[in-house]
Amino acid sequence: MNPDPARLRDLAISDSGFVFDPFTGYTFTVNATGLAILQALKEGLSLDLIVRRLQDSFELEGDEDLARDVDEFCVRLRDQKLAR
Amino acid sequence: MNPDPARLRDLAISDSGFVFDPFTGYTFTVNATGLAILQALKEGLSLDLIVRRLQDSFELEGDEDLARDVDEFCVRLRDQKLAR
Amino acid sequence: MKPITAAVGITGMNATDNPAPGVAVARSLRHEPTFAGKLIGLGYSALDPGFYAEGLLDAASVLPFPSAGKDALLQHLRTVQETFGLDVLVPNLDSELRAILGFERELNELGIRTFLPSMEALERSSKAQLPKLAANPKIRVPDSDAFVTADAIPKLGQRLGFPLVIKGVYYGGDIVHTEADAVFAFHKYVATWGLPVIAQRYIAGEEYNVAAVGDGHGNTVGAVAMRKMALTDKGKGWSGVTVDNPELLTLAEEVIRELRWRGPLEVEVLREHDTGVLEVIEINPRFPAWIYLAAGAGQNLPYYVVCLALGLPIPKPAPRYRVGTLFVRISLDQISQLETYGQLSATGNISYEKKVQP
Amino acid sequence: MKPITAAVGITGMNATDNPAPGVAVARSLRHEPTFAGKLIGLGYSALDPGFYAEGLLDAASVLPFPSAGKDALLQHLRTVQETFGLDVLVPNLDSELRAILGFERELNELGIRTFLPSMEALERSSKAQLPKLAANPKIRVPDSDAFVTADAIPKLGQRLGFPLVIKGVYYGGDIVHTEADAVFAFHKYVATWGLPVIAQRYIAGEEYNVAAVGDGHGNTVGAVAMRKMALTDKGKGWSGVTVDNPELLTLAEEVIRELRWRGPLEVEVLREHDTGVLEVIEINPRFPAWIYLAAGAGQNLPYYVVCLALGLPIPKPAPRYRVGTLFVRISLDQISQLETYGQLSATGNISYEKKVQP
Repeated sequence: MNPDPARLRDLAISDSGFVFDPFTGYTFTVNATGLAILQALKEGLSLDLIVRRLQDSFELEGDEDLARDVDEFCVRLRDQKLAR
Repeated sequence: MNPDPARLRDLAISDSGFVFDPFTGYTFTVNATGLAILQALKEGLSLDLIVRRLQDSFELEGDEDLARDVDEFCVRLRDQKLAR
Repeated sequence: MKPITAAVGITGMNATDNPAPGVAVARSLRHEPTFAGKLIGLGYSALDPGFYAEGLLDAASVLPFPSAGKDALLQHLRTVQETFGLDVLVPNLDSELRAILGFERELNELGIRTFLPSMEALERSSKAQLPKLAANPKIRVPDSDAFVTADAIPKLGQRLGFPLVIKGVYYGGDIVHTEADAVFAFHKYVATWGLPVIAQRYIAGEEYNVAAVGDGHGNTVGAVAMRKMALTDKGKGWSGVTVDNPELLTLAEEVIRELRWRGPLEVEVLREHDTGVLEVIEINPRFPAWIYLAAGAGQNLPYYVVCLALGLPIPKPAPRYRVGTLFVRISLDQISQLETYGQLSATGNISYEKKVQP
Repeated sequence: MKPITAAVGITGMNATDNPAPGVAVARSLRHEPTFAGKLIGLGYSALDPGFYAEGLLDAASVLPFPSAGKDALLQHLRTVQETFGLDVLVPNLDSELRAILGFERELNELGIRTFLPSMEALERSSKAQLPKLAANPKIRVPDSDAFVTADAIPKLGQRLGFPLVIKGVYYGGDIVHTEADAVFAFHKYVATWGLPVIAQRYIAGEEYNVAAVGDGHGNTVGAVAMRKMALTDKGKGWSGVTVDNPELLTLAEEVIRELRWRGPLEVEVLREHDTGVLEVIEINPRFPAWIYLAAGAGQNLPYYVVCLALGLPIPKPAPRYRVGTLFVRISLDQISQLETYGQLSATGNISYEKKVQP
C-alpha cells in the first residue's frame, strides 16, 4: 500500500475517532485500533512498524487479528483515495 | 340564491377584501364591490336591495354591469358553500 | 404551577423535506413557560436536522435501526437514561410504536414514563383494520381492504371503483385511475413499507386533519382541527390554518372514545364535497408533523402528553385554540462546525450543555 | 466601513421542500454586521415561506407571474420602489433572469442597481450551450446535446451511451438507463420547463458545487466549494460541508474568466471516480439555495454582490472560508395569524415595520 502523505497530513482526526478529509469532504469513523494506525501513518511509519507499535499499545488476542485489522484498514484508506 | 346567514355571520372580512371562512378554512379575496355585497348579505339584505345600495355607493356605468357583478358574486358564494 | 424539570426523550428528529414530528414536539415543549425540563433528541442519523437546531435540545442520541431488534433499542434507551437522564419518552414514528409498546413495562420499571395507546387500540387504528370502526354508527369510514398480492386488484377495482386510493401500510397514498397504476403503486408500497397494502374507496372532498390526545378512558384531552393550504410536490402539507368545525372535533372525540385511545393521534378526515358528510380516511397513532401549530394556536397538546405521562394535572377542559392561526413551513440552513456531526457519528451521543470546567 | 443602508429586493422567497435561494440570500445579508439596509422579499405566492420568517424582511411583495410579461414585472418593481424603496435587485430564479436583463437599463434609470451577467454570458452558461465551453482546454464538459423531439433519443443514446442524464432546460435531471425511460423523462421536462431538453453523457463520480461571484472583467470575487452530505428523495442537497480542493476553485475561476461572468453563479462539478478529473456538468446563473453556508463559513458572497451593485469596495482577496463548515437544512413551522397572508393576498404588499402612529 502507498499512503498519500500529503492527504494523510491534512486529515482532521478527533479523539473520538471521527475523520474528515478536507480535500474530498469525506467523513468516516474509526475505532481505537484504526485511530492508532491512522496516526502512525501520518507519522510516516511503515506497516511493519505500525503492527509492532499496535502490539505494544493494545492487549491483543493474537497477531493474525492485528495484521488483518491493518489490512482491512488499508482497504478503507484506498476506498477513500487516501492510499493507492 | 339562499345565503347561509350563520355561515356569513362567522366570516372574517378585512378592509382590504380578504375573507376567511372559519368553518371550512377557505380564504378568498373580493374587490370593493364584492366587499359591499358581502357586508350587505351579512346584514340580511335582499339581492334587490343590495343592487340598489350599490347603485347609491358606487359610480357605475350601467345597471347591467352591476346586476352581473352581483350574480357572479353569488356563484362564488355558492362555490364556497356560503349559499345554496 | 410548579415547573416541570423532567428529562423528555423525543424521537423523530429528521425534520427534512418530509419531516417527522419530533422537532415540532420539542418546539412545543420549549414554547410552554412551565416546562423547564431537559429535551433529549432521538433519531436514526447523525445528520438529523433537529440535532443542529440551536437552543432546542439539551442532548441527542442516535438510536439503533429498528432492524437491530427491540432489545437493542431498549438497551440503548437505558444508556441514554444513564448518560443524560430520561423520565419520559415521546415516540413520534409509526414504525417505532410496536417495539416500544412491547417493552413499556420494562421502561416503567426503569422510571421512563410513556403515554401511549394499548396494543389493541393501535391495531384497531391501523389502515388494515380501519373499516371496522364504521361499526360505530357515529364514525363513517370509506370502504377499504388490505391485500397482499397484485392479483387482488381487479376485484378490488370492481368493488371500490376507480379512481382508487392505494396506501402503504405505514405511510403514503396514491390516487390511481387504472388497474395498471394500482399494480405499480402496490409494488412501490410493498418495496417501501412491506405488506399489506390498502385499497380505499376514493371520495371527492376536502381534507381536514385533527390532532388530538386521548386520556385512555375514552375522553379527549384536547383536539385541534386544521385545513392544509399548500402542499409540496409529494402532496404533504406545507402550510395550514386552524378551523372551527365542531363536527370535526366531535368525530375525533368519537374515535378516541371508541378506541379508548391513550396519547397522541391524528385523525385525517374527508368532508365529502357534495354532501358535507365527514369520513375518517386515516388514523395516525402519533402527533402529526404540523403539531407545533397546536401550541402556536394556544392548545399545547405535546405538553399535555408529557404532563399525563408524569401523572401531573392538565387544564380541563383544554383552552380553546385560536381559529385562523396559520402555519407556514420553511426550510432553513443551519450552520455547524464539524464537531457536532463528528461526535454523533463516532459516539452516537452528544450533550449540548456548556460544560463547566472543574 | 460605513454601514450599507440601501433597500435590497430579493426574489425567490419560496423556501419550501425544494427551496429557492432568496431566503438564504436575505439571511446572508442579515448576517453581515455592516449591512443595515432594508430587505424587500419578492415572490410569486402569498404563502411563500420567506414572507413569514420573523425578523428577516422589512417588506414583501407578490410579483406578477412571468406569463404576465416583462412589462408587468418592471411596472411592479417600480411600484415596489415607490412603496418601500428599492436600490438593489438580486434575482434568484433562473426563470426571471432573461426578463430582468431585458430591462436592466430601465432599472438603472430608476436607480435600481443589479449585478448580473451579460445576456451573452447567460446564453453561454445555459445547458444547451455548455459543451462549447470545452473549447477552453482548461474546462472539461461532458458531451451533451440539446434536443426537441423524442425521436432524437435513439441516436443520442448511441452517441452518449447509457446510462444517460436527461435534463430540463432550467431545472432537474434524471439518470435514465433505457430509451423508454429517456422518452418518459423528455416528456416530463417538456411539460415542466419546455424545450429544449438536454441529454448529457453520464459520468461516475462525486459531485461538488462551487458558489462564486465574478466581477464581469474575468476576475473571481470569491468562491466557496462544497460537497453534499445528505440528499432528499428528489436528489437535492439537504446537508453539505465546505471542502479545500484548490483545483475546484481554479476550475470555477476559469469558468468565470472564460465567460467574463458578472454576479453570482454556481458551478456543478463531477470529480470522476477513477481518474479524479473534474468536469463541469452545469452552471446555474444565480446563487445556489445553500448559499448561506458561504456566509456561515466566513465568505459572504451575497453581501459582496450587493456591495458591487452599489459600487462599494469589497475585500480583495475575499477572506478564506472555513473548511469543514457544515450546513444541515431543517424544516420548521412558522406560526402566523391570518393578517400577513390576508394582506399579501388582497393587496400583494406588506410592510413588517412597526408603524409609528402620528
